[in-house]
Amino acid sequence: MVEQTLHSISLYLPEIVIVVTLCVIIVADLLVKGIKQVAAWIMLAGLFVSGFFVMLQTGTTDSIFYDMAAVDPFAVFFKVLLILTGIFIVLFSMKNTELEEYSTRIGEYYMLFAGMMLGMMMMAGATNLLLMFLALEVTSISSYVLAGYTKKSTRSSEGAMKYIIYGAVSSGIMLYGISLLIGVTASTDIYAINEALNAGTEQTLILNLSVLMIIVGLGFKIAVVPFHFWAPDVYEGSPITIAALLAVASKIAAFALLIRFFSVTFIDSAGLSVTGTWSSIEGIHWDVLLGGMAALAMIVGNLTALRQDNIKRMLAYSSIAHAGYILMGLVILTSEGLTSVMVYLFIYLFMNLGAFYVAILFMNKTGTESIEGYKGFGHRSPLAGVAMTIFLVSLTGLPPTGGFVAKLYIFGAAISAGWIWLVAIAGITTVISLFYYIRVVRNMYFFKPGESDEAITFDTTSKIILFALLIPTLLLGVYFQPVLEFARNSMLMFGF
Amino acid sequence: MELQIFGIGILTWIVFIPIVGMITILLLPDKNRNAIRWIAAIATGIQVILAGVIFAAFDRTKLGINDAESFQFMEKFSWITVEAVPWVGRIEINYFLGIDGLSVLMIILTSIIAFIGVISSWNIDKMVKGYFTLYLLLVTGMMGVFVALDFFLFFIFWEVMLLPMYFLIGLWGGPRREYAAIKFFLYTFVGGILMLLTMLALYFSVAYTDPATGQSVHTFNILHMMNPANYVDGGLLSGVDTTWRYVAWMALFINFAIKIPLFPFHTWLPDAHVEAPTPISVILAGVLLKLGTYGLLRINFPIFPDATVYFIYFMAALGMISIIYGAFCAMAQDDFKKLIAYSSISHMGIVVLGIAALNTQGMVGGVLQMFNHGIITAVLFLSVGVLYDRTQKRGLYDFGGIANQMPKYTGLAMIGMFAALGLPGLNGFVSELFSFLGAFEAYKWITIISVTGIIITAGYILWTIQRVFLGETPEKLTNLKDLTPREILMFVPLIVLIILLGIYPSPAIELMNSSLSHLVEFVTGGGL
Amino acid sequence: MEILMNTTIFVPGLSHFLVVSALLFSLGVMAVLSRRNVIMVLMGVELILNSANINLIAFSRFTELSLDGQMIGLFVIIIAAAEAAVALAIILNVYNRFNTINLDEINLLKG
Amino acid sequence: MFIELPLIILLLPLLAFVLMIFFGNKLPRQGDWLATGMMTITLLLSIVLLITKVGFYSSETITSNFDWVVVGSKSIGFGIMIDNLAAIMLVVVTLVSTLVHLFSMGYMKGDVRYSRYFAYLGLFSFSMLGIVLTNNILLMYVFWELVGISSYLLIGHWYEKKSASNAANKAFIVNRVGDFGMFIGILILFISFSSFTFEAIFESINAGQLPFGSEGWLTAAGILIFCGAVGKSAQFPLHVWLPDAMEGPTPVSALIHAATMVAAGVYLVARIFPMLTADALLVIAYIGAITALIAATIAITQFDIKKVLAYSTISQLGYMIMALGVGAYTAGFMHLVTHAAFKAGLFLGAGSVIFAMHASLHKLHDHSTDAQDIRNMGGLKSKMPITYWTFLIFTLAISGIPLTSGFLSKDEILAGTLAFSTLYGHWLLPLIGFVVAGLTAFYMFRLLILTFHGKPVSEKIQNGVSESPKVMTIPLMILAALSLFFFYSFNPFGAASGWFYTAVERPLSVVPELLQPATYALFYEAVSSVHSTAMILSILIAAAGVLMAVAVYQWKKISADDLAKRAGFLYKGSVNKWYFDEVYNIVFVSGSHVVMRALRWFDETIIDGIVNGAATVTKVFASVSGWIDTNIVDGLVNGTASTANRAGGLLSHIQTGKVQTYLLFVLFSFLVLFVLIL
Amino acid sequence: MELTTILFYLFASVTLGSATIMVFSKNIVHSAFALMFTLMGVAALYVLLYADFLAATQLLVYVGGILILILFGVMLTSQGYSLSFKTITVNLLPASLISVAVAVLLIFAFLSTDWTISEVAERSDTVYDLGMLLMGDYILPFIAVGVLLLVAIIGAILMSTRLSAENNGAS
Repeated sequence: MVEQTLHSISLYLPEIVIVVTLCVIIVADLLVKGIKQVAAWIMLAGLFVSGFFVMLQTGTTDSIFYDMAAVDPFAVFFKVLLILTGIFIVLFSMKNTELEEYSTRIGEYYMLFAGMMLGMMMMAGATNLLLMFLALEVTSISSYVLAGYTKKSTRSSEGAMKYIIYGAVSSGIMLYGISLLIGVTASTDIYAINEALNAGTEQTLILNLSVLMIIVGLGFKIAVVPFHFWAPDVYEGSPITIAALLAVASKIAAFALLIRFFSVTFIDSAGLSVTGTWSSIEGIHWDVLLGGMAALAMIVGNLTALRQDNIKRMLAYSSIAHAGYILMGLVILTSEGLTSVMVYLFIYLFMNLGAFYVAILFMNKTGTESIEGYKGFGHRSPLAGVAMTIFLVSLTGLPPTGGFVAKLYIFGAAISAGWIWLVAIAGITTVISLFYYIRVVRNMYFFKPGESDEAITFDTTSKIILFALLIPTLLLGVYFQPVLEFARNSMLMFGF
Repeated sequence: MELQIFGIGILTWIVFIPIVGMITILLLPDKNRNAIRWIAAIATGIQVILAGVIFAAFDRTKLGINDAESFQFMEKFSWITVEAVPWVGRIEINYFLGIDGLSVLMIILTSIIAFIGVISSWNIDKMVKGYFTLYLLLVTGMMGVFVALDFFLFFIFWEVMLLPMYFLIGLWGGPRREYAAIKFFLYTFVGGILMLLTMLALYFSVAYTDPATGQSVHTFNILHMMNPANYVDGGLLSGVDTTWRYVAWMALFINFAIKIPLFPFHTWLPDAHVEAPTPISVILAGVLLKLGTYGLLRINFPIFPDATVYFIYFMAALGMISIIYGAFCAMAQDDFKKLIAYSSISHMGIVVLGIAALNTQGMVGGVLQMFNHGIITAVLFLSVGVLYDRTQKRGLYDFGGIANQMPKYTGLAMIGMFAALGLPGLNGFVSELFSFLGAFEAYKWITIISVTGIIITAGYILWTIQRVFLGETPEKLTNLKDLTPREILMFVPLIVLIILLGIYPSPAIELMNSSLSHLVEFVTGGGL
Repeated sequence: MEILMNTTIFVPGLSHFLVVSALLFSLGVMAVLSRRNVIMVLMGVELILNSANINLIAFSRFTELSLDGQMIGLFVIIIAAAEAAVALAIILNVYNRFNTINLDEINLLKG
Repeated sequence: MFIELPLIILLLPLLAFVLMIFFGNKLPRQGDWLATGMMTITLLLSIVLLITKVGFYSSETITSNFDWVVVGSKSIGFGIMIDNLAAIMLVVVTLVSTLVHLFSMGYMKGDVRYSRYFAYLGLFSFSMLGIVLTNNILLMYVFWELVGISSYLLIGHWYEKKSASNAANKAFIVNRVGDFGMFIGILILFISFSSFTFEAIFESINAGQLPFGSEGWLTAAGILIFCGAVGKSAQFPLHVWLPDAMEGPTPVSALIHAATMVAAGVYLVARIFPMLTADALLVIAYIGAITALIAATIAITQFDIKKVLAYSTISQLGYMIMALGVGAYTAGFMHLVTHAAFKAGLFLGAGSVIFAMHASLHKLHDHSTDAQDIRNMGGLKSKMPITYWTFLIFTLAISGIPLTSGFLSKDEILAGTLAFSTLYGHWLLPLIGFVVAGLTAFYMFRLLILTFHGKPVSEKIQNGVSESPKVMTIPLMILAALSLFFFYSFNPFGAASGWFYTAVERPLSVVPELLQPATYALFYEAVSSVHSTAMILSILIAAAGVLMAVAVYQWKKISADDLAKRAGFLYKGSVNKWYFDEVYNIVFVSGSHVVMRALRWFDETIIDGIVNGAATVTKVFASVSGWIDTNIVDGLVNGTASTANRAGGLLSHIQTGKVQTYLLFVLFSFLVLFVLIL
Repeated sequence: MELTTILFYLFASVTLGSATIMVFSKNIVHSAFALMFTLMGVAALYVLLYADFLAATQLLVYVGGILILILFGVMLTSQGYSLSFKTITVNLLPASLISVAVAVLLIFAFLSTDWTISEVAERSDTVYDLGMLLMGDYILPFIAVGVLLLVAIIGAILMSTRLSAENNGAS
């Protein structure tokens, strides 16, 4: 028993590093007063170390802590994405005027950030319903507070409150669903549940009910229609760095959980075929359900985004729409689909963070969050303008940017699985999305800056960060083989 | 035959030279305007030279179209290869370039127009650096489409053109530039999505067996898509004359029809043309529209011969409507640029009619018309540009008596106009002749109705000439300067081509004759 | 009465507990949806969590789930506590900004 | 020799054109000597060619061909064909052209675009020579269009005048209508026979191949190609451009009317004659007859000296076409040649008069009097003797008075029509022929008398008038000489015995026998039998016409006004050219305006409107309520995607900002989804 | 008739009854006290389900902790004394419709489900077993929940304390 625990600990080092980082930040926050941004640097170091341990786990496939969690390439893939996002967000946060006001409390910011990272990384690996729920709650509770971090701002406070109410209810419903699932199958481990279901449970009514309730909780996390309502309000209210974190990391983690949960639990083990198509357990229509929600998300997300003027809000709706695109890859029930989800998320990380980062930069310099306020920015700051254009173009899905490859793979997988109607909706909504993305570009370039408007310049660090996001976004558009292979190999854990 | 410079194939050079120029420009300071212009001119100039080399070295007898062996200057490198895993075969995307008789003329056209475009951009003063950066990116996109043989690559080049065009119209255009730019963007983007979806459907329906490993490999290779044997059983687009194949054909057709632009997908064109700055109008009409018909010939026809034959009457009818409709609309315009824009619709209708004939004459006529129309509209837009530069006006009623004031200009512009009117001895006639010849063999009445278009064309062209060049010179126009040497330089190569190809089109026709004959056989033979 | 009580249908089994939980759940939902006061909403959430817990513990009593159910119940209680603490802190903060905790009056963010 | 020489003949005018365009302004005297000189060389070479050809190789047809392009497996060749027809035509064209060049040196002196004018003359000659020399209907079409464009340039030479550029446009567009038919005809021929050369086409037809396997299509092809001739030769119903073409300089009119443009149509019919079926020929004959009659009736009442001549040209062209239609091939062609000489002369003579009138009016500073109106002339005989006498000769020739060339050819035509009617009926054709002969004599003498005889209308003007310079009168004298009979036949009353008739023989028809017109032998027999009748009739009628004119205008025995009144609507119709222009204006010009405006509206409103969705509606609404941003892309977003946007608006209404409402939606959708998946 | 049956119905009605009072009471203080009874009823139900340790935890954590927290919240956020204790309802009709629908749906689902019952023997002491599980199978969640609490404490402190620079508002 102890050996098992010790062995598990050796495979859980990335998470443990994060916990240690959390503790170090607490200590440092108490003791070290002179050094600016000490918490940030510790956090950064922690993330790097954690990332290092994640890399060490490449190729490992093991089940740890008495089947509570899995260490497998799939988890590693998502942990890599999460840590990357984490690093970027820390970098974003270090120079953010919004957070400067709270510099005395910045330690807490990173403590909560570490907590959230821990929760998300646990989500990526959890194979037990309890741990899944717990990880979700760790993530959520941290993010509730982070969303309200700029507590002097009414909007931030309101956002946090809405977030926690909405989140608490959603997770309550989800918990209820989980309890039903556990009751029907009498086990908490998802593999065991799958076995039990395959053994012939006829309780489709109660199972569908529990699936639906779980979807309410997970749908809340990935912000997919009709469970998305919180997202725009919370994104708008939150500090922009946290909005970015919620739009990217939180979504990535939730997708990891969602994919693992559904594609392990509700898969008909007899329906698995070598060609990589599967089928869900008879009578439980989670795939259709999620398909419908994906379609709704694409439509609602893109349409509503048309009307937004706040950049954060616009990006919130855009991320709702993107959740729809990503979900497509899961519902078509093929391994190809899952690979494409992973590719999508990988690329989504860079382009969405990029868009947020430019927004952060502009906000730092001019204080505007309004898209109408972006007029002339392209002329005032050519580099950031071009970068923003590329990120938005990538979000639209035009080559030769990463976003195109992402869409290509998702669309391709859906077409090959025969989900033409879903792809058709995706295609149409992509066109719609052009409008609101290009509107930002238009505002940046098609207006002359005013007489008094000076050029916006950035320091070298900002430029480096910008390039660190820009280059992958562009590069992935023309050479995506490594990502594809990475994603594919990470899929192998499913054994298809 | 392999033509290489420094170990890199000539096609790669011709496609990416503008990118080299673009990067150089990006590294220069903003203020160095002349250096920027010269770099752009040199980059496109090198392209012209390379196009000349290609023209000289091109083997006129090779067939191309569906036969990988007979493509020329081929370059094929594995670009993205993901090894097979149990659930899915190898993914293969190739960097696959090559030209045949269908594309070679388009390459020459693109290089010439791009070069002339740079010359005519010389007097653009607003954001010079940005302008030429985008311009060169656009040129790469256009050139790339014409040489790509991998659908993925084709698509990338295709879409790469979108954004530069959007900015070029939107930032350097006329008063309603934003509207025009977004309209252009939207239309082509819709088409692009349709093409993307079709491309993916094709990708998953086509797999060839790798001779080395015996694996079944899905591929974006356009040539593999033309072989019915490569379609997997149960693929969405497998089989012949299936509904999905028709749908796919239609999707692609709409995409290309938007670019051509064919009635009723044309309304972006007048706006885009009117608002775009002169060099961009030149590029737009000169090259971009040809991408549509080129796409039809390169992709729709050989990949879906069954659907092509099924829809061919429809296509011919649309061609006819475009000819007549475009011509009438052109007649009704009082904006010089809009008039030319509509005339483009009319003339591109002739291309569509020609290729819809599905016989060699029609096909040759159509492709030659693509080339000729490119040259002719370039001249026309340059003509408008010259006047616009001097007067800031484009309305036909704003002019008159220019002939007295600017004789050189009038002479050159009138040659372009007469070529547009289809005057024998100038190149427009030859291609129209062959297009109609081919079309008449296939569709008597459609062709007869279409030919009435040339009467209308004569009407609006002569009317325009009368409005603009003839008559008394009004007071306000009496101090117009005739062409500068730079302007003459941009006209002369085009005018020379207009006359040369009008008198002796053989050099151009020779290039494509065998390829197009083969294409016709291939399509009418149901892809066998 | 006695006879009635001895009828098996009235002997508390799994279903009886589940029905109780279902009712509790919907009462929680009712509170969440209809009460303006955010603290009331929070109480509703507690009801929902409790109902889920009843389920879990009932399953642990009546099915093979055994102690696992209780274990999860234990964790849920802890999570509920943590959530409540954070929620109340946030609510206090909101109260400081808005001087109200009526949910329908707090809607700066919308559209 | 038969390859190089024609090529040189063909290319010299082109060379002149190119040189004049690029260097004309820089040469001394603006290069008129260069253009004229080169044209003269061309003329000399043509004469050499004619003599050699007709003299030594009379029966041969010399062709040479080279591949122009290869399309698919079909090769399309271009080439030169010299037969007697071409050789004679070469001389006619070059001769008239040379004389016009010469005349222009005087007439156009001091013009703003003097050198440009000569350049265009060169281009015009080149194009016409191309038509003459080609062996190939496609190449003929090419030159055909070039003729069109050069005539466009020349008619619009004084383009500052709106009427001139209008006339140029009209000429070109009306011709295009004819060419449209010709183009379709060419398409039919090529599709059927895979060749453009006359020889190959005729051979194929002779071998029994028919277009699309139908005889009707062969007739159709013939008539369609004839459409080209209808346009160029100003036949009914496309004759309307020609009178307007008088807006060009008068020498140009001479060139167009005599040798180049209008002759091309007749030449074309002569060229394709072998493939014309009897039906096609009948159509052609009637078209010619109608044209001749209409034009002649209009000419009677016109007062503009050039207009009268213009209508007379149309009328004479109708004659030629009618001749070809009835099968009087040689006569028709001969009339073309003889007409070329005297009509060129008439125009140049008119030019001389106008030139003199202009000079006189200029001296008087009179800018309101029309220098071309014959009512302002009269009595110029004494002032301009050379002009008068030559003009008289031309008038006699066109009226068909014996001893002139016109008599020879016209007589044969009338005989031909008469013969045709004896063979097939169709009495209308000879009837029209004779009536027109009489009318021609009448209106030509009317013109002569009003211009040169009688009392001058204004002494002042008459005093200012003087004879034109030599460079103008010499061409007149040459042409006058050429209008006499002995150049064509030594028998003043029978052309058939002359060299011309032996040189130019009617070619054998290649169409299937059932469709053929009467064979040459049969036709010739008929002609011989009616020849004397025709001759006597024609002389009588011409004399009657002349007498009538003299009676009315010289002796004033009959009042012209009375006649006009008595003719009533006929007079009115004639003066107004039978309202052709008006009707065409309403039907075609206004018609196409309506169509184009409608289409433009359709394009901008419907098609674009569909795309822009309710954009228009939204915009109207916006301007009313004034709250929508007028910004364009916003307009577009509100417009193109208006539906999308409205949906977005609805959706963002759902986003109320109240978290409980959100939860309500969540639970509601939870229930809905549950119901859906059950 | 067994005692457990009677006790079940007793506790169930206490739980649901006080829950109903909690939901519909106009006075938030009443609601809070009703919630206390509900939670106690639930604890009693736990006992009936052989979960004595959990029942104890329920009483300790919920009644002793959460409820007190809520009461604090109520006190801190009410301006006047009795006035704002009145809380009004929103969305009453849709909310009640949905709640009823949910209840019907759940009950229908529960009753129509054929549960596989495997009755476990009455447990005298679950504490030891739970303790073993916590240190064994559930060690990871155990640690994780510790972090969760840490984070929650940090968050709660952060949210509820005054910023040094902050002058307005009360805490």
